Amino acid sequence: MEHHSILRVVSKLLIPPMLVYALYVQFHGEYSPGGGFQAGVVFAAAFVLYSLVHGIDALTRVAPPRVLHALAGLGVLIFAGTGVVTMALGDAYLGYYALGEHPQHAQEWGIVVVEFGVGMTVATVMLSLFIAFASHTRKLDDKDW
Amino acid sequence: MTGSPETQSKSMPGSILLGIDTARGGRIVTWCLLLICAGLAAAGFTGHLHGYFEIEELPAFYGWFGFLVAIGLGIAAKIIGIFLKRKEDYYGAGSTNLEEHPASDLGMEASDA
Amino acid sequence: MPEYLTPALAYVAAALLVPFVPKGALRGLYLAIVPLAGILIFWGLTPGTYNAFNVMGMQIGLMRVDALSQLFGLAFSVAAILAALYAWHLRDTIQQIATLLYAGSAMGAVFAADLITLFVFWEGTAIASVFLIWARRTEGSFAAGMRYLIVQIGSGVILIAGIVLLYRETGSIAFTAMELGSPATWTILAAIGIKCAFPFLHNWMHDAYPSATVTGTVVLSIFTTKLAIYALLRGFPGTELLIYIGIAMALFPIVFALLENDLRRVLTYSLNSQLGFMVVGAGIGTPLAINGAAAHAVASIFYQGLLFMSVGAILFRTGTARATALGGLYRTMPLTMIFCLVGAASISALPLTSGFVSKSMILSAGGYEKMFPVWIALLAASIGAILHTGLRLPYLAFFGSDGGLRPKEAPGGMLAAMGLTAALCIAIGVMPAAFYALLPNDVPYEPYTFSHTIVQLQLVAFVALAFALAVKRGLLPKAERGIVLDTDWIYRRLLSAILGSIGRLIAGLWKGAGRMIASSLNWGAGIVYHLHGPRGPFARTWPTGAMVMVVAFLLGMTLVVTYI
Amino acid sequence: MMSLIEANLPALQVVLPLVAAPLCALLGRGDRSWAFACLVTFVTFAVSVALFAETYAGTIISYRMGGWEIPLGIEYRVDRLNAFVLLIISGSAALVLPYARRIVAAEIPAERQPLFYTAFLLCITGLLGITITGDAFNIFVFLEISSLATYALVASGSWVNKRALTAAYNYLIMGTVGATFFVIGVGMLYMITGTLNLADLAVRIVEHGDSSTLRMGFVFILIGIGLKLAMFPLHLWLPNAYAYAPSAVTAFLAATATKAAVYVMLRFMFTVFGFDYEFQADTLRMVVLPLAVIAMFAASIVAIFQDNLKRMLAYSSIAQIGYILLGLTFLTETGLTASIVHLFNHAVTKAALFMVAGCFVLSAGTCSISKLGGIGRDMPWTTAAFVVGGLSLIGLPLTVGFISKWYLVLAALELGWWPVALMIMASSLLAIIYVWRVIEAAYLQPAPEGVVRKEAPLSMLIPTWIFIGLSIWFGINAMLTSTAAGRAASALIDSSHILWKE
Repeated sequence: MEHHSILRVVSKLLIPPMLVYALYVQFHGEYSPGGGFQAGVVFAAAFVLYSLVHGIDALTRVAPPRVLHALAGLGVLIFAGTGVVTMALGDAYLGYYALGEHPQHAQEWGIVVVEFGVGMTVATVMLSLFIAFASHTRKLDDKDW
Repeated sequence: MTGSPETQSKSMPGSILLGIDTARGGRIVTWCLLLICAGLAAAGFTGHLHGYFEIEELPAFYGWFGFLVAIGLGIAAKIIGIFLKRKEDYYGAGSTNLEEHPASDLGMEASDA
Repeated sequence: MPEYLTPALAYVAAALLVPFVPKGALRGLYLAIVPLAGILIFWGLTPGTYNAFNVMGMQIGLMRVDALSQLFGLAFSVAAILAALYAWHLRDTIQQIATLLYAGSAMGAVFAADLITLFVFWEGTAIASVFLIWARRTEGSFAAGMRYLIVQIGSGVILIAGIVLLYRETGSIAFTAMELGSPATWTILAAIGIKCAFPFLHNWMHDAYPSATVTGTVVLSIFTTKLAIYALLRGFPGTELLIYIGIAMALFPIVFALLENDLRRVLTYSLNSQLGFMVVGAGIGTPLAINGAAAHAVASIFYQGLLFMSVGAILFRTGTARATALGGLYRTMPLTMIFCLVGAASISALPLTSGFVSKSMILSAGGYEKMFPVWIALLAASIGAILHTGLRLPYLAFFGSDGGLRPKEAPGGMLAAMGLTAALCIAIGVMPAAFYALLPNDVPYEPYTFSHTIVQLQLVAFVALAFALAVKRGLLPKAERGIVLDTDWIYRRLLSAILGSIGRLIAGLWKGAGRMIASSLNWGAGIVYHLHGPRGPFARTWPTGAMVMVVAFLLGMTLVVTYI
Repeated sequence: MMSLIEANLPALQVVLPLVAAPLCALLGRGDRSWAFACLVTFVTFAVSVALFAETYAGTIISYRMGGWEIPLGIEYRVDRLNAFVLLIISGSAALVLPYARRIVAAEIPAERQPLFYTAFLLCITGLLGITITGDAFNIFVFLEISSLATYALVASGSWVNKRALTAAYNYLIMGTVGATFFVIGVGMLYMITGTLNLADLAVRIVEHGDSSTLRMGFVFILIGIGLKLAMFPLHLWLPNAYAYAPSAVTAFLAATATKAAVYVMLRFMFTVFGFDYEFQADTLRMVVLPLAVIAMFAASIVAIFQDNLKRMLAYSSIAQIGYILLGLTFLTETGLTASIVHLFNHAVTKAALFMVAGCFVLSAGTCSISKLGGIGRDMPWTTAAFVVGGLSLIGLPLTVGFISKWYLVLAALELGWWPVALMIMASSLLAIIYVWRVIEAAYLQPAPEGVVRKEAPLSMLIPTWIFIGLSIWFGINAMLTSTAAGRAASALIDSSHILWKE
């Protein structure tokens, strides 16, 4: 890996902005184009880039598949759980008005939480898929480059 | 059969009738029947027999009609039998005509006598 | 009486419990008590329909109680008790369950107020009874049972087809008297005709009954055919056609009964002939004739059962029912002989026996209506019955040429059953008034007039004389090992020969491509197999692309259809 | 609390298994996730029962997701018809899951079992969602949820037989084509009407009148759903998917998957399209009717020649779907009643039969008919269950199969289509043959040498016999099912605008 310094440097430069951009897309979802789906994909793309440069083993060290699976489940739970919470608070399923006094704030809160769950699931599922496919290929040695 | 039928069969439960299946027994039965028939035919004339049809008015109609039809049926069956009788294995193996009754369903025991 | 409790259900429930009753005396007692419980359910009920409810817009009635159904119900129940006694020695749970289910189905059918219920129990009798044949557990009995089952189920299928047609026609499924004329009623009559062993539809009986177990044959002889008679009396009283069918039915089996060597087969033919009398009675349809048919059915349940029991006892002890192997059994089985003779006397309609008081009603009914041909034919059939069952059967079994067999007397249970049945035959003959009181129609009838008694005695005595002479002169067919062809030839030989040759044809075609003899059947079968067989296009696993092509094609076709 | 639950029953119906699915994956151990999944399906079933009871009298429950106004937001709408279907789906799930533990333990590696149960719950979620939602696009979403879960479930059969993978792949392609066609059709309807709410669609389609877009949409939805419900000849994915899926999955899918698709078909045909235009009825009668009749015969004959019991039953399912579609094409109340009652009847019968096949697989290690010789003696209860189920498949009286056929024949005769009635009866004869082949092998053929086969465990026998019991109980006392089906049918007919309706 030592002799791919250009790739390493470029990826180190790229990955943090990607993550930040993903978070931007994620948390602006409720009033501008964006949201959990897009953010999740961008977020996962950062990890994919990391894996492309440093190899699949490095990625699974950072994001072990077990953790990814758990997070994917957790994301769904956050999404579906929000609906359950609103039901418990006396509104319909995903009826956000129950979440706060002010209707607008309540809506915002609801969307943010739900989008967060969606983003989490999308990102982790993307990564899981990537790992599932990528780990089937033969390991590349440095000399093969 | 072994031994003298008379001595062997004395102890059998049905020995009262012993000998009925000999030729002599058969003759006795036939003669008895003839007597009974004659008696019944005669009894038929002691009173008026009410019937539904004129034919019944004929003397001893039931007697001779029965006799003739019985003989006729026997002969008819004999003739038809020529055409209809077949060997037991006609329908091939695996037919109940051919097989013996399974022993598990039976309680075959010989008489003690 | 609790709702939903019918004799049929009692039998079925009892049958389910049979495995839990310890084998032996306790189970024997249990099997004999069940029919008694059945009687308690329906006896004493005022006439009417019970347990009626509405299902899918149709009026179902599980319990129709009137004189006719009570009479048959009672006769079936008593016969079931006697059969249970007869089978006291039996340790075969399957047969015991089958017997209860069979009897229960027959009871259910007798009390059915609607055709759907009738159908259900109709099929029930078929399915339950076949196990009595299969219980013999031989290859032959399996095949015979299969043929029996096909015919019986077929009868049920025809029945339900008739019911559906009738429902379409009249909107009712009530089981009442019907008029022949529509396809529906013809179909229903055909279904009953099969069970009733109408000529040309009869052969299942002679094929199957003698193939059952010792006790199975006795049980079989009680229910199925009498149930069909009941259905005729209920559904088609006074249908003229039945008179002609009945006459043919009473006459033609005589020849077979005289020819047969297997005594159980002799009895099935004699049963068939007796059924003919009842069918004639149903066909005449006057109150007296209906009474006569019902009475004769009940009487015949017992005397025919008694005869089957005695032959069964012989089979049980000697291992064969072939006349050629038997003879001279009076020595060691005198009680069986006496009971058999009581049965023989009954079927010969000797005064003081049940046959006399029942058969004469049908003859009288024919006489009152001045139907001379009917009357003379039935008289001839009576003579045949005296000849083949009244005389020839006991002669071959117990007298005649000594077969050298010295079996032990029948076991206690069989003797008890035969004794009671014989007593019943005589009791009915001695006390006709009490018996007549049970009959459906209230018609005064006196069997013991001077003329009746004397002419019947004459008849029997002269036939006996004729028999004695015929035996001596060889005027009767000799009993010899072999079989007698009957209509089962059509499906056992002709049909299988045809199918066999078709099979050979197919095989030939399959092998020699050069042979161009193509039967259309083979062609069709080949196509079907080609298309649907494991490698055919219908069953193959298709490539994904081809699947999608099918979808696209169907989409296109549907679009075309839509825009037309 | 109770009132909260009661008010949110429609949402809970779907949300319960949905929330449970990821939890199931997080539990991590086979036994634990099985127990949890069982519990969830029981509660889901209870919810279905409550919904069924609430709608039985005729009330229609309308639930607004997220509180949005009806044509805009997603509506969950429960009436007699889908309450009945919900009951079938959740009931089957609640019976199949207890059955599943032993057979899944035998067929799936331990570490994969939590994921298996997760997929199972997701599949249930999808099927329930399809049935309960009143929104056309939402149907598509749930269709995809259930389908994706099903592909995974079918593929998990690959631990036993690698062919499960190709079967799942084929299913995936075909399922996707079907879903795509469906969504294209929905898109076309949206083009005309601008709404996705089913009830709203029904009204607006009438307002906008006949157009070629409408016809296109109709055909795409018909074919799309036809793929999903395995309408002949779009059934090609089904035999292998059913044959190679894990046994518990097959039992569940056979009872529910095609049934939910049939429900969508009924809903679209009657409620949405409503036969306002002649082309709709004509298409149904010229395309679906002949295909249904062919299915009844062709699939049955194929079943006769099959050696693999599961494949045989799968083909029999295709034939049975033929009956259901046939009832639909009659466009009468009796015909619809026959279809709907057969949804239930076939579900219980086929679930039981596939469960029997699963028992055979567990004990004998095979469900190839030629290798099941003499199994009737080794596994008497299991085989007896097959016999009774088989009788129901044939349509013998006192079984549910008879009730369906009775209504179907009645419906055909009502229209005077007696040839169709005859064909229904004739195809039942074919069922006798393929059922008999199994019975013959099980009872009349000798057992293979040296094979030890134990009776299936109680945990599998009891659910199987419950299904068998249901198929007998509702065969004798058909009041509940036929009344429910009849009411659903009359509601459907009322919601449609059939041209010639008097």
